[in-house]
Amino acid sequence: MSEPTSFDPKTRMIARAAQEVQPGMVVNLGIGLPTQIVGHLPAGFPVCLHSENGLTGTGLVLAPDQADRNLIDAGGAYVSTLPGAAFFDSLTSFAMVRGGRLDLTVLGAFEVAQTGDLANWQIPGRFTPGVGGGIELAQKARRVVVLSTHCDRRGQPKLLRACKLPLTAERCVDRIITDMAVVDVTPAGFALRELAEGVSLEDVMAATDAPLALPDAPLLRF
Amino acid sequence: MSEPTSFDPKTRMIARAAQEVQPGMVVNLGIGLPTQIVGHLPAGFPVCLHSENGLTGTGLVLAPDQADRNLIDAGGAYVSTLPGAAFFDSLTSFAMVRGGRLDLTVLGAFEVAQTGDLANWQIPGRFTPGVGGGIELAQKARRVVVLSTHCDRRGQPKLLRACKLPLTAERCVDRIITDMAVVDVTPAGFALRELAEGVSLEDVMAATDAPLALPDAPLLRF
Amino acid sequence: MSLPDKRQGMEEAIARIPNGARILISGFGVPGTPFTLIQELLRQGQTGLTLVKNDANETGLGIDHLLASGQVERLITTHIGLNPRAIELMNSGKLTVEFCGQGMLAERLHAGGAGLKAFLTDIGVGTLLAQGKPHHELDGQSLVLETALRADFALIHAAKADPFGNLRYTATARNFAPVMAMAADQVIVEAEAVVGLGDLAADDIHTPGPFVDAVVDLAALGPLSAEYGVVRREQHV
Amino acid sequence: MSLPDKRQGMEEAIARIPNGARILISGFGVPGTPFTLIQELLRQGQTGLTLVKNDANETGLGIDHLLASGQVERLITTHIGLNPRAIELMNSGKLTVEFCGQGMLAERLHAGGAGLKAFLTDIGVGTLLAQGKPHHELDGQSLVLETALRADFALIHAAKADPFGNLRYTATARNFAPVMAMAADQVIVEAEAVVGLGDLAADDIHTPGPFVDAVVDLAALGPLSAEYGVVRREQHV
Repeated sequence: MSEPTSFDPKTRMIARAAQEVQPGMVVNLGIGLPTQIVGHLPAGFPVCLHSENGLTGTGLVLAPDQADRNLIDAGGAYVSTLPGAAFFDSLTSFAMVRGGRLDLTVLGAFEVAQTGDLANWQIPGRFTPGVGGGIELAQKARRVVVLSTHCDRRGQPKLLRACKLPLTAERCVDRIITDMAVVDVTPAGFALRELAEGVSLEDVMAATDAPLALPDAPLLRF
Repeated sequence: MSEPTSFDPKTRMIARAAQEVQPGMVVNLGIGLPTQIVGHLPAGFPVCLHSENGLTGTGLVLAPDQADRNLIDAGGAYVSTLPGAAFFDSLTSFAMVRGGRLDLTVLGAFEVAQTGDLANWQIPGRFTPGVGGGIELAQKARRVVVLSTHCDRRGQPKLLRACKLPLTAERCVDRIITDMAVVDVTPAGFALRELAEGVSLEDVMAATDAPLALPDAPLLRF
Repeated sequence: MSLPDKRQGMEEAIARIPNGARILISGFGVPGTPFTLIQELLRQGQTGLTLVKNDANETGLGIDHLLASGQVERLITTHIGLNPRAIELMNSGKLTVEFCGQGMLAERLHAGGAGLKAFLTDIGVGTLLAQGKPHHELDGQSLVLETALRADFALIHAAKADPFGNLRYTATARNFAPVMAMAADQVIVEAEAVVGLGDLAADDIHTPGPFVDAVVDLAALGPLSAEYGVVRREQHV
Repeated sequence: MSLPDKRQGMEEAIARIPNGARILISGFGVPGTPFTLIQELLRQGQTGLTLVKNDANETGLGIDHLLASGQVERLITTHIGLNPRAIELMNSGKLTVEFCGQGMLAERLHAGGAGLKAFLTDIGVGTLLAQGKPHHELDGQSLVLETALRADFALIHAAKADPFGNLRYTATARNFAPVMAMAADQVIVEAEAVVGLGDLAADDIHTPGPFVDAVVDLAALGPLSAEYGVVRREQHV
């Protein structure tokens, strides 16, 4: 793993998430923080980014004056494409997801349960934008990594024993990367793998509303 | 209806079947006699022929020395294409059929029942080539016309009270055009509409193994 | 033989839509939304509509006009997060919104277009989206039955069309257009350019002509409106 | 970022197929049949295979070689009328043949490729083909449950490929290739030409690269064999 290039917690968590992307993978990056992973991949890194609106070989986000009005990613940003990019329809796009061709998705979350349940689409009565393609990405990507702040804006833990919000998908999350820690979902529940620089074990445990198994080996830092 | 241009019974029945093709239609012509309908359409006639192997705008049959090795119709014949032809995959091709975009299909038959049941794929223990796309064409084209000799090679009637062979589809045939007659399938059974030149009413009734309702008006000849 | 000509005036094409119709509308965000056909539907004022569209566009864009004018009774969609009016209409009970997973919407339209009746999937099992839907057991697994979705009309934006209705889309403007163009009784297309028969290579057609009923030539109506978000006229087609 | 390179030698690609594998094979008659990959499978001699192919080709062509060699245990197909050997093997009980309607085969593969489990259709109701299949009632109609079809491998013929596995097919050689390339765990493609990344326009790709695992360059193996029925080298691509 490469050294973090910044001590800004947000940049650090994104850089850490970028290390989840392995050579040769097909990867879907959710709207928000996950999209920013692109900026942390080495030049020429062999990977195929999938945008569920119908694009593989997604490149970088473009300013409007460089953009093609017909070429956006699933978050609505104007993007460039790599040589070898392909355009296709929504039917094909989600067949790719559900058929097992998506090696990894990195998604945001409102809540993650220790069972791997994910809630990231609906806060009843307050914010109901719809589920988009999130269910299928969460349920069918071969590996699901959540990239999110450890707590919400009001300081409430997002890593819980059980989700309170409506689920996006059951038992789907493999790993959670936050501004504080890297946590895996195991059959026995949450397992702490790594701590962010400057964060103590006590900090993470206090910010997590579920048991957190500790590794036998010394905790890695990122 | 145009005058028959030949007294050859086979040519006459094909020419009669060509009159079923209306301007603007999307039409699938089955292997064998139905394919020969193309030769009886007026020049420039506005119609779209569909080949279920993945082609609309099918043109004429070509000799091998004029052919493109990648361009065949569903019967395996090399064909030309009209300006505006499109190639597509088998999924799209049958979506077109089942989704209701096929206005007419003309098919061959082993047997047709007075209920409109069609058997044209399997003679058990003797000839089992498989059903191909026949079921879907028979069941889902908006109009199904059978083009076939009135009797089989051993002189046995093909128009029956009930099919003896395994069915391709139930209650699907709208009209039968043979070397002897044009017969419609109505809720009350077979209804004779037209007689071929030189064929008597008695001939047709003797060659049909089911009741044949006669029209009130004089019988048309073709 | 020659392929039939389906070019038609926009007013006439849209006038076929009655009150209460169910209409599929292509597009994912701006790309692929048939803004001009939507404006004509706004002008003609058909009411009680059910729309099926990936998203509700944004305020002041696309189907938001039809929400604002009160022409829409029901919306089947995957996401309306960028349209506060849609959220407000839903929350106040003035608009019925049925949410569908994005790929599930595509598959329901495919099933409708392909003349299938329903399909069984594990997508959504155990979530709110599967609640109230019939479940079937298959090989010991509980699956959701998703029903086919068809409509009376589809309004489709294409980059190029020929007179027979063969279509090409550009880049990510393709999205739901191919499945929607297969899943409606009457398919009305607006094309940025109408080319001659044979000008589209047969290998390169995204939607074959038999699926299309009417081709409206946008170029004949003047320059594209600002709604199309003309940031750069790069040609993919 | 750059897109991964999937070019591979034919021997190595086919050697991944074990005895007893289920294999999808593209093609409708001659067009689209991967004759060269089939010849390599014949040479390597894997046995107990289940093949899924629209038809059984003709005597002395394509998968007929694998029937003659006894490598095939089971064939899922729509039509074998042009292959007397296939009919004879079936009638003598040496080959299990499962017949499927042609569009039903395409939809079963689509369901498999799209991660769905099954679908409900009225196709075949009341005929022999629906006998023994589960039926479900929906809206008062009795429907057949057709199950998704996937395989371990797919052998696909393409006109052009790039190193990432983006594919283009020519004319009616497309047929089952797109659905089959989506419905197997490992997809092996033979391409008449392998072009550079970016040489295929992104709007004009028939099968996107993520579905493909291995690209075999036919041009590197010499001229196309006579099996491809080279009557005229017209270029559609």
